[in-house]
Amino acid sequence: MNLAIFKYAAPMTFYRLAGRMIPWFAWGAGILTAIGLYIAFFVAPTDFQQGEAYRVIFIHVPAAWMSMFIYLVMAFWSAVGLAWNTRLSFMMARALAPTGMVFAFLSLWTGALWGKPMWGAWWVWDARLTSSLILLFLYVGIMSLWSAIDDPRRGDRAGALLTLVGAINVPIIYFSVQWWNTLHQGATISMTKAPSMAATMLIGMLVMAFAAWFYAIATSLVRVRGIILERERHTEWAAEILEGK
Amino acid sequence: MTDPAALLTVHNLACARGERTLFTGMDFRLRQGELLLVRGGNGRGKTSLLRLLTGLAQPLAGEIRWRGQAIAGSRERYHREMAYLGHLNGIKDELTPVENLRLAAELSGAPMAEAAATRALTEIGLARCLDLPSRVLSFGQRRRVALAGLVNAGALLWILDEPLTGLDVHGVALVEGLLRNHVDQGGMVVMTTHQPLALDGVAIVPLQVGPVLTAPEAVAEEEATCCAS
Amino acid sequence: MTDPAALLTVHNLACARGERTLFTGMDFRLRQGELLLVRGGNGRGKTSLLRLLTGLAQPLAGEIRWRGQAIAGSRERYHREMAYLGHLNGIKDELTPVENLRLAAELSGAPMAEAAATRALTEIGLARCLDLPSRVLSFGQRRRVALAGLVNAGALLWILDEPLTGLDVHGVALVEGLLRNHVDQGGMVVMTTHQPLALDGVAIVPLQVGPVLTAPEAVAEEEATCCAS
Amino acid sequence: MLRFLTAVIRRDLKLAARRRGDWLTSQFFFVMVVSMFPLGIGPDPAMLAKVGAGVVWVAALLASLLSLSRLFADDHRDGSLEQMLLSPNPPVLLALGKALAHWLIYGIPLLLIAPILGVQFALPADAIAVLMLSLLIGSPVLSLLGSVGAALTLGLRGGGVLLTLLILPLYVPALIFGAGAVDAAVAGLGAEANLSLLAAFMVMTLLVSPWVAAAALRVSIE
Amino acid sequence: MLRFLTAVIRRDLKLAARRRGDWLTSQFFFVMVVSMFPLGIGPDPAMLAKVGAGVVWVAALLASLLSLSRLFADDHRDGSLEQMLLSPNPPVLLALGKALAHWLIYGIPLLLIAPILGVQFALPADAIAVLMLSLLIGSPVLSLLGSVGAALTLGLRGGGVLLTLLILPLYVPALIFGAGAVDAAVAGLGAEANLSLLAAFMVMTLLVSPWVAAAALRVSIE
Ligand code: HEM
Ligand SMILES: Nc1ncnc2c1ncn2[C@@H]1O[C@H](COP(=O)(O)OP(=O)(O)OP(=O)(O)O)[C@@H](O)[C@H]1O
Ligand SMILES: Nc1ncnc2c1ncn2[C@@H]1O[C@H](COP(=O)(O)OP(=O)(O)OP(=O)(O)O)[C@@H](O)[C@H]1O
Ligand SMILES: [Mg+2]
Ligand SMILES: [Mg+2]
Repeated sequence: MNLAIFKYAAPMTFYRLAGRMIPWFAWGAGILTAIGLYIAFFVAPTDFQQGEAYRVIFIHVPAAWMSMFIYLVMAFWSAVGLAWNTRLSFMMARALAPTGMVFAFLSLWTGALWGKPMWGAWWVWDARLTSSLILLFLYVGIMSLWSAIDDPRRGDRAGALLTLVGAINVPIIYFSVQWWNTLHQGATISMTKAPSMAATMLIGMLVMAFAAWFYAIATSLVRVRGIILERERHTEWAAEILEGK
Repeated sequence: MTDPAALLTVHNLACARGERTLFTGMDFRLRQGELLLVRGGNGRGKTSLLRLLTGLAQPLAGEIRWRGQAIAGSRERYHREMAYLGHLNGIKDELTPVENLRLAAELSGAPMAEAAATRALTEIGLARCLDLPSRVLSFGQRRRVALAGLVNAGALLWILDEPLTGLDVHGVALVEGLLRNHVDQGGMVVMTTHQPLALDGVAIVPLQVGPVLTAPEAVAEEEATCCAS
Repeated sequence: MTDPAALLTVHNLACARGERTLFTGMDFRLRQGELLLVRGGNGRGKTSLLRLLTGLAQPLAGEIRWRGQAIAGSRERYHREMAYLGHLNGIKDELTPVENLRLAAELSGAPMAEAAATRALTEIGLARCLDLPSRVLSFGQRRRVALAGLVNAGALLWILDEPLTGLDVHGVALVEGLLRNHVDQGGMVVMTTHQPLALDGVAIVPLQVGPVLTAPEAVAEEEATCCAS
Repeated sequence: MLRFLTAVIRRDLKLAARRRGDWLTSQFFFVMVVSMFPLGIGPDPAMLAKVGAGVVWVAALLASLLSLSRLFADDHRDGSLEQMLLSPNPPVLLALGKALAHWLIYGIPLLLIAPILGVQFALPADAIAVLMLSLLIGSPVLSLLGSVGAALTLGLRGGGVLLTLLILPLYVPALIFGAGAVDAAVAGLGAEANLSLLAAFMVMTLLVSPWVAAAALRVSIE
Repeated sequence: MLRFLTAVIRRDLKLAARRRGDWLTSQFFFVMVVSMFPLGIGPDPAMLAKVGAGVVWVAALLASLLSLSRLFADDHRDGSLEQMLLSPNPPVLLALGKALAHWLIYGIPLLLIAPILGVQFALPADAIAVLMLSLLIGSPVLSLLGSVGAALTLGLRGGGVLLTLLILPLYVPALIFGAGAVDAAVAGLGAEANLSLLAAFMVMTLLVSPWVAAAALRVSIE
């Protein structure tokens, strides 16, 4: 009985909590992005080998990191949801997926932009690129599965199972450069040649990574609020909010 | 809850389909030799309730216990004592009735000789259709094949969702006989039907899902519920 | 055959499904203001007959004439005056009832304003479901959407295959009213149903397909037919 | 007449808009089949450029086949196909309308996605242009011929696979001329010959297939 | 336990024997997709030999996907899946049995047909042997992973395409190792590395996917 009350109450309290957190993360994301981009374009010096093109790295690497990290978080929430049947964790997974997909797309796209000057081709079929592409496919597949299933509870669990099965792809992406002999990654070596530059680079990249973090948190909180409202629209508190709008 | 003879006990059950809550706080218990007759208008949740009872679907809240144990935790044991006949017959179009019956028996772990299958089907009035692929059987005949499977499973608890659909007058009488027999021998039945049922002498436990449907004056009421979430 | 008021005449009609001949030598004619009630047990060929009458299926032998012309040769003209409601509702799950109704109207060449569609649906008792996707409607409500489309088509001849399935008592009364109205205004109906029908005052032409079903004594007879041919 | 045609097309566009998930999935299938090939045949760009056109075309065939298997099936299952056949309009227009709607919904996006896939296969820019052109001329063939197959296999068990079996051989000319045009462009030869053969084939199917599909529909619906 | 597993497999084999048409169609699809490629990419034997393994593997993926979309769907539609889930046996065995039956019915024939197709692509004899071996090790993966996808998409509209979308990415390792083994053989290198990776992948899916498929079945059947 207690547990039931807890289950019903959790979305409501979380809804309120999320509402309070969103502005902070949104502003944080904006400010960090501004700083990061400033460092990227004005502070970081031109790379002597790659020219200006390397500045893509400030978007590329954080986006690539986030695309994998968000997937892992989704897998975590899916596992929790399947194990303890907590509705909120499924909602979290659903809220995260679109952001993850955007980052996956961004990493592919910026990588492709970078690849043209670096490798002379937009795209090559090496292990990291391929596995990143598969990550995008997985995001799309999971989201299509959700959208194809009308029943939210069924959709939650089906999506969670697929998320877990696909999770094996993340380590493959991450270690692909070590396991296979690939084109990707050669770049870092040229950058470490000038230590001072590596420092600004690193700072810029970290700032951008935090910006991506904040952005991901903010967007998924917004989305999870929407999902909670939709799921709970028959409860009193949600109906009140919906009417208030 | 402390009635030891009640093999099937349901406590505070709630069911949701999609975003819609069909019923909440349902309680009942069923003893051996009793038949639970679930009543209610279209779309009120009868089928959904039966599927919860089979364990195929998960309730929103509440518990279903068989011999004192939650069925979610003891599926295999429960399924050994329970048989379900839903809207679908669960027979394969490509196979003949005999093959269908033997297949079902084999999958449930108690293989059946061809002669036994023939006998069971003959008893249920399918003597002349034994060797036709089920595809060409009529709706009522297919229903009878499924009923033969049900009887053959020898389960203690039968869960039947509108077993009379598609049956003609003879078929209905036959099913009524089967039900009476089963309950007389200490079996248990949970069933639903929209048709009248002649089961005199059987201990019937009624259960209403949704409001009781009465005379057609209250069209307004009916409309008001039609899209209630 | 020379009755000039008989708009629909059927002569020596025979129907086969697969390798089985369902009926042969069927003859009837239907005037304005008459309702042809097709009766018969399951699988006797009622649905098959109605589909022949719509022109969707081709007869094994015989002729169906509308206003004296074989319907095979004047499909488009016939279809302008005929509306059919089969076992399937022909509505799209994705669209709301209003959209469904307007779509059907548009396809039949007589576009319909939104207000008119809303009115038609309200009259048939769907006032509160206008904006839901039809997917979430209950079986009876979906049937009502199809009936609204039928009424709206304004055809002279209605061909209805078990229009009462899935309808509750209120729904049945509504359909009976529709039928009575239609026939009173000189319309024609060909229909089948297994349920009793209260149509006093309507000129009913009965038509039996297959043997008449009587009391449940003759189980042997029934079995004998079950797998005939 | 024309009003019926446009009504049919508008109807299908509206339905497609409602089930956007299905639609996106189909586009994605195309992308995925194409992306699968380099994994199978290795990353060498020179070779990829050579096979690129063929792979894109074969993937387009398969993608349109998959969506075609539901061209009439959904309408058949819920009874609306029957109702449309009973409307006072020639069934040819129905068949034509459905095929054109399929082309608009599934064919056009293919040729918009194709350039991206062309890049993955390291096709030169002018070859990509020819690829798009060949898909523009060729994709109606897929929808039109496919509608014949879909009508024939309507309501049959395993219809999807059977459809493939019936229709793939008919697609062969489109495949040869379409991929041939791109290959010619890659090799620096003119693509006109292939493209005009493809166009002739397209016009022929446009004239013939609605009639066949309509007849097949009437047979299947019985 | 084991009796239930064999009962499930025997059941599916029997049903497949009854609908031999479906079964033949699926094999034919495989042959046809493969034969389509030389038409799309031109007849140069050297190039064909290079792409051959990839094409055969991709076609095997597609063919098994098509048959997989009906792995549980038929049983679901007529209610026998429900009945099997209600039998007093763990659903894992059901999922495993169905996947194994699918492999016996649709996987084994693929690898028997493959040599003929290999010849069409001018593959040398030892490469053909490797091709068969890679299909032998790899095709269970297709059936096993596919059963997960089939269970997840059970009863959904447009399930076939969705299945493809979900499962193709998961097939990628099998494709890479499988086709890679043949390519290595064509290039005269040893195929062992690829084959053992493929075998490892197969064992992994064998251990994991029945559980996931069973869980997915229970979710989908609700
Ligand atoms: C579409 C093409 C590309 C994709 C999908 C891609 C994908 C990724 C991924 C997933 C990561 C994160 C992995 C990790 O943190 O270990 C990453 C990092 C990185 N990428 Fe890319 N990449 C692409 C193109 C490129 C190109 C063209 C370059 C430059 C030559 C490049 C340079 C880098 C660098 C320097 C990192 C940081 C990794 C580190 O230092 O550990 N990438 N990329
Ligand atoms: N995904 C869903 N979203 C919203 N409502 C749903 C969903 N699935 C089912 N329902 C509703 O839940 C109810 C299910 O009822 P159920 O099938 O249990 O009815 P029933 O009492 O067996 O009716 P019948 O007498 O027609 O068999 C229906 O009203 C249906 O509209
Ligand atoms: N392909 C076929 N081969 C053999 N028999 C067939 C075939 N198709 C249909 N039939 C038979 O033809 C008959 C069709 O009957 P129809 O559907 O017209 O019955 P009905 O009178 O409408 O029955 P109901 O009351 O159940 O609606 C059935 O008995 C069916 O078994
Ligand atoms: Mg029901
Ligand atoms: Mg009928």
